[in-house]
Amino acid sequence: MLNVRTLDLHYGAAQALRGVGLEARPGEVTCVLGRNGVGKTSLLRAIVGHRPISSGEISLDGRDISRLKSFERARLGVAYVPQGREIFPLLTVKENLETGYAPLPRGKRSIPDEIFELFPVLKSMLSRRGGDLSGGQQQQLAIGRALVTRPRLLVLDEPTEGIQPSIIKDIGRAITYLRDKGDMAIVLVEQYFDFARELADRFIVMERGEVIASGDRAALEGDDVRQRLAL
Amino acid sequence: ASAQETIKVGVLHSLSGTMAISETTLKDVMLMLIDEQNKKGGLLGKKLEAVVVDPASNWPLFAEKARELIAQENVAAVFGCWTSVSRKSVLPVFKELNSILFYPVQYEGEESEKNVFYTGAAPNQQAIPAVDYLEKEEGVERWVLAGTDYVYPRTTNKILEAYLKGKGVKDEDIMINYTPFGHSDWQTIVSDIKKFGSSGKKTAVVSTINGDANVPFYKELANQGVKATDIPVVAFSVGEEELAGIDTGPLVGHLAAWNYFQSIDTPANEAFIKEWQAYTKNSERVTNDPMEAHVIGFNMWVKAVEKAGTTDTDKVIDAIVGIKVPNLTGGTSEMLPNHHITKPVFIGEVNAEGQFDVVWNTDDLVPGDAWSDFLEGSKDLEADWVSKKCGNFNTKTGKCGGQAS
Amino acid sequence: MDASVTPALLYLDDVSVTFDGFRALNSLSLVIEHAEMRAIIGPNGAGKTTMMDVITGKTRPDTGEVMFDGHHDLTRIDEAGIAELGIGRKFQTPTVFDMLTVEDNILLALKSDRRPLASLLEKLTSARKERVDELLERVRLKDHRHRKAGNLSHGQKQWLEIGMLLAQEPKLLLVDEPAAGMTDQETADTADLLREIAQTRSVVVVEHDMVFVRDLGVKVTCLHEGSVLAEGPLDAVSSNERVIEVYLGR
Amino acid sequence: MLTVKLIDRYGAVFIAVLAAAAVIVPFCNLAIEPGSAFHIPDYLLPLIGKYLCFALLAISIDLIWGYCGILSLGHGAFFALGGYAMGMYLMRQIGPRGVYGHPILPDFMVFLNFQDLPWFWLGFDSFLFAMVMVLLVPGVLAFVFGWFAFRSRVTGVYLSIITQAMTFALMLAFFRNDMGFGGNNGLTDFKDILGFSVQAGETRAVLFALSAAALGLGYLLCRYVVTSKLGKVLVAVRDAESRTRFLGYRVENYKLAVFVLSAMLAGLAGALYVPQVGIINPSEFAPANSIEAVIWVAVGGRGTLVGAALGALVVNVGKSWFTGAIPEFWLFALGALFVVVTLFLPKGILGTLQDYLGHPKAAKPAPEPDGAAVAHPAE
Amino acid sequence: MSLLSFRAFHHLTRALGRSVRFCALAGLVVLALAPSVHAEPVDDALAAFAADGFDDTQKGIDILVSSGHDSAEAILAALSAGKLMVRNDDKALFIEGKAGAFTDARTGASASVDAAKLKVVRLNNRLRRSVQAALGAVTLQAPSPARRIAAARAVQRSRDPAALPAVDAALARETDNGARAALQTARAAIIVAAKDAPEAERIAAVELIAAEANPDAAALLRSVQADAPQALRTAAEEGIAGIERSLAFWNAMQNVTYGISLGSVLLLAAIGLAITFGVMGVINMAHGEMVMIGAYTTYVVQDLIRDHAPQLFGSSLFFAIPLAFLVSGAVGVAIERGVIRFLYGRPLETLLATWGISLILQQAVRTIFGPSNREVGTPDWMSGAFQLGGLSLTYNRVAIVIFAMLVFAALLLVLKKTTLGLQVRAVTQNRRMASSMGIRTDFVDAMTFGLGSGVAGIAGVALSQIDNVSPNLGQGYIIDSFMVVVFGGVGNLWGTLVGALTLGVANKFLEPYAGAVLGKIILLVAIILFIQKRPRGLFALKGRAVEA
Ligand SMILES: Nc1ncnc2c1ncn2[C@@H]1O[C@H](COP(=O)(O)OP(=O)(O)OP(=O)(O)O)[C@@H](O)[C@H]1O
Ligand SMILES: Nc1ncnc2c1ncn2[C@@H]1O[C@H](COP(=O)(O)OP(=O)(O)OP(=O)(O)O)[C@@H](O)[C@H]1O
Ligand SMILES: [Mg+2]
Ligand SMILES: [Mg+2]
Repeated sequence: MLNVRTLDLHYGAAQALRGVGLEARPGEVTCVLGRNGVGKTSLLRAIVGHRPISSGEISLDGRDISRLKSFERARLGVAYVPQGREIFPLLTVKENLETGYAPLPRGKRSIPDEIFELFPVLKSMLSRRGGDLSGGQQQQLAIGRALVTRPRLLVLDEPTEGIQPSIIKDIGRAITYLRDKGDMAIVLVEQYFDFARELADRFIVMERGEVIASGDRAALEGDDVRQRLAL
Repeated sequence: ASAQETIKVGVLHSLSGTMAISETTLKDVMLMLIDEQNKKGGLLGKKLEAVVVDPASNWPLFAEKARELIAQENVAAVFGCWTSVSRKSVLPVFKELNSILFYPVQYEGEESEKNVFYTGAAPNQQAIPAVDYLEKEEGVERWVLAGTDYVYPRTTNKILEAYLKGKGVKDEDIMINYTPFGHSDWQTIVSDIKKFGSSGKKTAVVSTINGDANVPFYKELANQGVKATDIPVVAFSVGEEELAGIDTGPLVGHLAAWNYFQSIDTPANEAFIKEWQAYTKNSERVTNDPMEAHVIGFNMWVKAVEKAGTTDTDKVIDAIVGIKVPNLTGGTSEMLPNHHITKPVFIGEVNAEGQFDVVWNTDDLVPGDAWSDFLEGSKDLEADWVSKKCGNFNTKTGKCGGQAS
Repeated sequence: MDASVTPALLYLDDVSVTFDGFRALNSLSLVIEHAEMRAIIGPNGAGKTTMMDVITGKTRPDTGEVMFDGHHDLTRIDEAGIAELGIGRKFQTPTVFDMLTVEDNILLALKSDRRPLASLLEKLTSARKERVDELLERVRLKDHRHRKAGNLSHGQKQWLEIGMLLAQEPKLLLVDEPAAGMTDQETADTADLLREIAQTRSVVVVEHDMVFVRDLGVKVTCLHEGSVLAEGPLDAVSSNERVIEVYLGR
Repeated sequence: MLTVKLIDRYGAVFIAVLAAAAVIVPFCNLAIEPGSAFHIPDYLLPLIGKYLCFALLAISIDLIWGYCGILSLGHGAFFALGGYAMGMYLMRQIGPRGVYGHPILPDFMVFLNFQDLPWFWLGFDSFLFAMVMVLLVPGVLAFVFGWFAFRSRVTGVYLSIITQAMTFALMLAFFRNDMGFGGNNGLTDFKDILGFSVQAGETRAVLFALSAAALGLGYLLCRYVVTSKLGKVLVAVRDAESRTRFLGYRVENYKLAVFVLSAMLAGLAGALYVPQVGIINPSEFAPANSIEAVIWVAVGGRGTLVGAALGALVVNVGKSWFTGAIPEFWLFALGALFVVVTLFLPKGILGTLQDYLGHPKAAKPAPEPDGAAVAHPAE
Repeated sequence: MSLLSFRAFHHLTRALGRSVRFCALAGLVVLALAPSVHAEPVDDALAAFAADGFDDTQKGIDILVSSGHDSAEAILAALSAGKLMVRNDDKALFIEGKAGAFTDARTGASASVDAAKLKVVRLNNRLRRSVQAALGAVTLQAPSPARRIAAARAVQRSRDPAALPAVDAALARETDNGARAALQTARAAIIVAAKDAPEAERIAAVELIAAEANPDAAALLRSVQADAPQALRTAAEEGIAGIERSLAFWNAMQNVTYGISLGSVLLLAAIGLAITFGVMGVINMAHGEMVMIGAYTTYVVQDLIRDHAPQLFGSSLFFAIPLAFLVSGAVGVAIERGVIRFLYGRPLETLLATWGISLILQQAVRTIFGPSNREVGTPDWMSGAFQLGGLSLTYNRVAIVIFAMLVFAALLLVLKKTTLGLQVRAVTQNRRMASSMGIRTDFVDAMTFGLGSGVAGIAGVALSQIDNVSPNLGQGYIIDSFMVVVFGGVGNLWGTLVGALTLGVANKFLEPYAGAVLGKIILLVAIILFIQKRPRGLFALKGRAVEA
C-alpha cells in the first residue's frame, strides 16, 4: 500500500533523512525504531505531507503522493497521530473529533463507537476544550481523532507517550484489532520497545537519518535490535 | 522648452489622506488656470509650468514639500494649503526662503505675513455677515455655535460670541459645542440642538464643523427632522463639493455663507463653470469658493508679475498690493496692504439640486480684516505691508510687533 | 511558622482545585521531605500535572495550604518568586525557548541574580561557561549547542529541559514525565540521573513508565481523581486492587 | 552562542556610515559651494535629519518589538511627547517676538485668552529642564502605563490595542485647545534654540550632527542591551513568556525596563525632530503614525536594529520621493512596496540580506510558530 | 365662536397693523366660515409671485391667503414644494405636476409648456415658514386626519394666537379623536400664553400641556410663569416638575437608544474584523477598505438604479446588500489568495501587507471615483423619525440596529452551526494538523477571509446611510473596530457584540456630561483600565487551553 523509496529531506541546509525506504501493507504494522533525533518524526512528516521532501518517492497504492497537499493525502485515507498531540486547543473534544469528518461523505459523518470504547474518558469530556485536557487525555484524543476519518493508512508517532499503562494495553489491543481487520496499513513510531515488538509485523531501525536495519517480526525477537537502540 | 524658459508654479495641495477630499479640486483648478495662461501666451514671454506635489494631509510633510518646491524646484510662487495648521507649518519655510504663498481658504484670521496672500475669507467676510443675516431676516435670538475642536472654529466662535453678546444676547441663549475631527455620531448633539431650540425663541445653528464630519451631521439633521424652517443651520465650511455627497432634499433652506456660489449668475462665472467642466470632462463637476479664491489669487499674481516685470519675490510682493482683478461674481477684488483681499459676502440657501440659492448679499465688497476687532489681544493690531512694512502693528503703542516693544 | 515545627520541604494539605465545576484536585495532601525523591503515578487526568501547577504557582488552589521549606506559603507567591525560592520544573510537554540556541537556553536557566539590571551587567565567567559545557555534556546535546532549540526533535527537547532544570540548581525538582519519548536505554539513564540528584535535593517525578518507576526505587504515591489513592513502596502500590483497576490494567 | 559581539558586521558599517554622515553632510552643505557636485543643498539637510530621527524611533520600536515581542502601536505618543517638550522650550524662546508681542505667553495662548502661563509650561524656558523633560515625560508615561499593563499581564494584541488607545486619547486631548498645547495647530514658528536661529545653516548642521550622534548612540545602547544576558531574557520572554517566569525571571520588570528605555529613546527622537521640521502638532499622536513606524521596522527587518533604521530610511525616502515625483500614484507605489517586502523579503530587507550573506550572530526575528496566530497564544 | 376666542380675536385685531399675516389668517377664518368668491386678488398674488423677489412673494402669499380662493391651497402647496414655476417671457405661472405635466396656476387647467423656459419661484426660510403657517391654517380643515394633526402640530409649535379662531373652528367640526387631541393641545398652547384668557381655562390648559411630557411643553409652561396669577403659576410649576421627572427618565432611555444605535454601527463595522482578525488572526488593516468598497457598491447600485429604474430606488439597499457582500467578498478572496496565504504563521507580517493593500485600495477608489464624497440616498422608508413614548427614534437607526443584529445572528449561525465554522477554527488553531484531518485549508482560508470581507462590505451599505462615502470612509472605523474586537475578547463573537454595545452606550452616556471629545478620551482611558482587569477582554477564554 505505502511505498517510500530513497527519501531525502532537509531542514534548511541540514539533511534529516538520507535515502530512507519503507513499506507498509494492509493488515500489517510497520514499526520505525530509533533513538532521539534520528529522523523518525521527519519520515512521518514526509509521509503525511507536513514537510516537503527533497527527493525520493512516496506512493500510495502505486500512486505518487509526494507532491500532494496534506489534505489530499488525508482524503486518500492517510491519518496521522502526531508527536506532541497537536489537538485543537480551543475546540471541544467533540469538535476535535468532528474535524475528522472533512474527508468523509455526508452519510458517514459520525464518530465510531469503538473510539469511546477504547477511550471512555473522551465520552465523559465531550464538551470540554481539548486544550484543557491532561496530557494523556490529549494523546487519547489525538488517536481517536485520527480514527474518525476511517483511514486506510494510519500513521502513529509515539502514540503511547504519556498514557497510563492500562490504556497502553488497550491501544495495543486496538492496533491489533485494526490490523486484523486486514484493510488498514499502520506505520508506528515507538520508543517503548516491548510495545513495538508485540505489534510489529515488520520494522526499520534508523540512525542519523538513515535506515540501518530492517526486517520482519522474527528479526525483532532477538536482542540485536534492542542493542542497536541502546548504543 | 528648457528650464530657463519656464516659470514654475508650485501646487501644494493634499492629494491623499483626509484632506484630499477638499484639496484635490484645488490642484485641478490650478492646473487649469496655468494651462489657460499658457494658451494666452504664458507670462513674461515664458511658459508656466506647474509643479505638483502631494503633502498627503500630513503637516510636517507640508513643510518638507514647501521646502522642496522653493529650494529645489525654484518655483516663483506656491498656491496651496487648506487647513490652518498646514499653513502654519509651511509659514517658517516661506519666510526663511522668501517665497510667496497664496492661501485660498476661509480661515480664522489673526495673521498677516509678508510672504502669504490670503485670498479666502477672514472672519469678518463670512461669519459676521451670516449672523447678521440670521438675526435680521430670520429673527434668530438663540444661537448654537457648533464646531470641530480646532483653531478656526474656536476663534470664529469666540469672535461671534463677543459679537453676539455685544448685541445683548444673553449667556443662556448661546450654546457652544465642540466635536473631534471626523466625528460621525451626531445623535446626541442633534437632539441637544433640538432641545435647545424648543424654548420658544427662534434658534439657529452656526456651524464651523469641518470636512468629513459634515455629511453625517446633515444626514442626522435630516433624519431627526430638523428643518431649516425650525432651526436653520448656517455653515462656513460646507460648499458645493460637500453637498455633492448628500441628498439635499431634506436640507433645503439650510444656509451657508461664502464669497462665491456656483449658482451666481454672471457671465464670468458661467464661462468659468463651463471651462472647468470641459477641463475635467465632467459636466457634473461643481465649483466652489476656494476655487474662486485661487482664480483671483492666480490672476492677481499674474498681473503683479507683469507689473513688476519679474517673478522676483520682493518685487512681486510690492507690486501686488493694490492690484484689482474681477472676481467671478461680478465685482472687482483688490489686494489690500494687509495681504487680504476684498470680497463680496453671499448667504445661500441649500436647494434640492445640491446648489445654493443666494438669499442675501452685501452691497459692496468687504475688505478682509487680518486682526479681529472683537478679540481682546488683536483689536489694537493692524497689518500694513506697504506703509508700515508690518503685519502686526500695534496702534496703541505705535510699534510693530504686537503689544510689547 | 517555624522551620522546626514543619520540617518537611514541601507540604500540601487539603488542596482542592476546580475548573468550571470539575474537581481536578480533591483535598489532596502530600508531604515531601528534604532530599526525598517521590514518584507519582496515577491515571490520565488524575491531577498530577495540576498538582505541579499548584506548587509552581501556575494554578491557584481554591482551598488548602501549600507550604515550602516550612514558612513560604506558595499560594501567595507568584511564579517567578516560587522559582526563586528554589523550585524548578520540567513540563510535561517540553517547553523551551525556540528562538534561542541550546546553550543560551541553559545559560538562562543557570542559577544567577534574576533582576533586570543584574542581567544587563552580568559577565560570562569561565566558571559559568564550564557549567554550561558540563550540563550540555550531561544531557548529550553538546553537538547541538549552537542549534536553535526550536529545531530539536521531541526527545532532544525533553533532554534540554532536563538540562535547564539542573542548571537552576533548585532545592525541589518537579519532573513531569521525563521518560516520555525516550528509548529504554535513555529512560534508564534518566533514572540514574534523578537518583543522583536526589541525594542532595528533593525530587518529585511523575511517570507512567513502570519500569522507570521501579528503577527509581522510591516511595510511590498514586493519585486518582484528585486525591491520594495509595502510597508506599511500588510493589505494595502496584498490587493494590484499586490501582490495578483504575491505572495499571490487567 | 553564549556571547555576541557588541558590534557586528552590519553594526560596524552602520556606525561608520553615521559617523561619516555626521561630519561630511554638514561639511558638504556649509563648506562646499552650491553648484559643486559635492554640495548638499540646504533643503536636504533637515530632510535627512528628519529621517535620522525616524530611524531612532524605529530602533526604539525594534528594541521592544523585535526582541521582546511587545508590539506597541502607540509609540508615536512618546515621540510626540518628546517633541512637545522640545517644542515648548522653543516656544518659550520666542519670548516677546510673537505676533501679539506678549512678553511671556505664546501667540495661541493670547488669542485663546489665557491669562497666565499654565503650570506645566513653567520651567520650559530652561534648556536643561526641557531636555530632562524630553526624556522624563515619555519615560514616566511609559513607566506608569507599563507598570499597570505588564503587571496585569496584558500581552499580545491586547497590549497593542491599549497602546493605540493611549496614543489616540492623547491625540484627542492635545487637539483640545483648552489643554494649552496649541490645539490642532500645535507649536510652530520657532525662532531660536540656545540663542542660535533654528533657520541658520550652522544650527541646522549641528542639529543634523546631533541627530546622527543620537541615532548612533541609541543604536549602541540598544545593541548593548540586546547582546547582554538581559537581551536573551527578552527573547525568551518573546518566545515563551510564562516559561521565563518559571525560571524565576520577573517578566514584568524586564518588559517595563525596556519599554521605558524605548520610550525615552523615542522621546529623544521626537525632540530632535521638532526643530528640524519646524512644527509639532497632535497629528503626531495619530495611531496611523505609530502603525507606520512599526511598518518601517517590519520593512527593514524586525529584530535587527540596523534593519529598523534602514527600514525607516527606505520608507521615508520613498515617501519623500514618490510624493514629489508621482503625486497622484505614490500610494500605489508605497502600498506595493509593503506588499512586495512582506512577500519576497519575509525577514525584511536586512533580515533577508543577512540570510543571503550568511548570518552574523544576532537574534533573529521570530517567525511565529505555525498556527499560533496572535489571536491564539495557545498551543 | 366662543367668547374666549372672540375676545382673543379682538385683542389680536388690534395688532392687525403689525402683522399682515394675521390679517390673512383672520380673513381666512372668516372665509372658511362663509365661502365667498373674490377673484381678482388671486391675479395680484400670482403677479407678485411672478416678480420673484422675497418680499414680493411674501406679499403674494398674504394676498392669496386672504383671498380664500379655492386654488389657494394648491398654489401654496406647489410653492412650498418648489413646484410653482414662472415662465420667463410672459410671467405666467404654472404648477408642475407628476412626470413633467404642468397645470396653469390660475385656472388649474392642464397646460403644455416648454420646461426650459420655466423658473421656480424661490423661497427662503422666512417665506417657507409663512407658507407653512398659511397652509397649516388652511389644512386644519383638510380632509385627511393625518394632515389635520400635522397642521395642529404646526399651529402648536407656532403658538400663534392669531390661529386660535381657526383652531376653534376646526375643533367644532373635528370628529377624529387623534386630531381632536392634537387640536386641543394646540389650543392649550395658545391659551396658556394668552394673558386675557380666564384663569380657570388657563389652568386647565396647563394641565393639558403638562400631560405632554416633552421639552416643548416644559418650555411653554416656563414661559407663562413670570407674571401669571398665583394659582396658574403653581399649576405650571407642578407641571414643569412632573415633566422634568419624566424627561429625566426618557432622557436616560434616549441615551440608551442612542448608545444601542451607536453600538450597532460599531458592531457592523467590527464584525467582519471579528472574523478576519478575531477568528483567523490576520491583523487586517485593509478591513476598513472592505467597508468602503461596500459603501461604494451601494453608490454604484443606486446610481444605476437612478439611471435605469428609478422606481426601484426604494429597494436599492436590498440590491446593494448582496452585491456589496459579493464585491467585498471577492476582493477579500483575491487578497487572501494573492497575499495573505503566504503569510499564515507570520501574523505580524499581515499587518504590513494589509496596510500596503489598504493604501492601494484607497488610492484605487480615489482614482476611479474621485476624491470627493459620493451621494448615497436614503430610501423614503428609512427617512424620518417616529415617537415611542418619550423616545424619538429615527427609522434609519432602527433599521441599522435590526440589520446589525441580523448580520450578527447569521454570522453566529455560520460559525457555530456549519462545517465551515468548525473548519475555520480548526485551521486557524493548527493549520498543518487541520490539513492532515482532510480539511481543505486553502479553500477554508479563502472562504473565511471572503466571508469576513463580505460582511465588512455589508457594513459599508449600512454606513453609507449615515456617513461619508469617500475613500477615507474605512479609515474612520478601523481603530474603533479593533478596539471593539479586542475589548470584547479576540475570537469571541459574543464578545464583539457585547463590546460594541457597551462602548456605544457608555459613549452616549458620557457625551452629554463630558462633551464629545472628552467623552471619547474618558472612554479610551476606561478601556485601558478595563484591560488591566481583564487582560484578555470582556469574554476572555480561560483555562489551560489559552495559556501560553
Ligand atoms: N523544524 C526543524 N528544523 C531543523 N531541524 C529539525 C527540525 N525538526 C527536527 N530537526 C532535526 O532533524 C533531526 C531529526 O529529527 P526528528 O524529529 O525526525 O527526530 P526523531 O527521530 O523523531 O526524534 P525523537 O525521538 O526525539 O522524536 C534531529 O536532529 C532534529 O534536531
Ligand atoms: N482548565 C481546565 N479546565 C477544565 N478541566 C481541566 C483544566 N485543567 C485541567 N483539567 C482537568 O483536570 C484533570 C487533571 O488534569 P492533569 O493534567 O492534572 O492530569 P494528569 O494527572 O497530569 O494526567 P496525565 O497523566 O494525563 O498528564 C483532567 O481531567 C483535566 O481534563
Ligand atoms: Mg520524534
Ligand atoms: Mg500530566
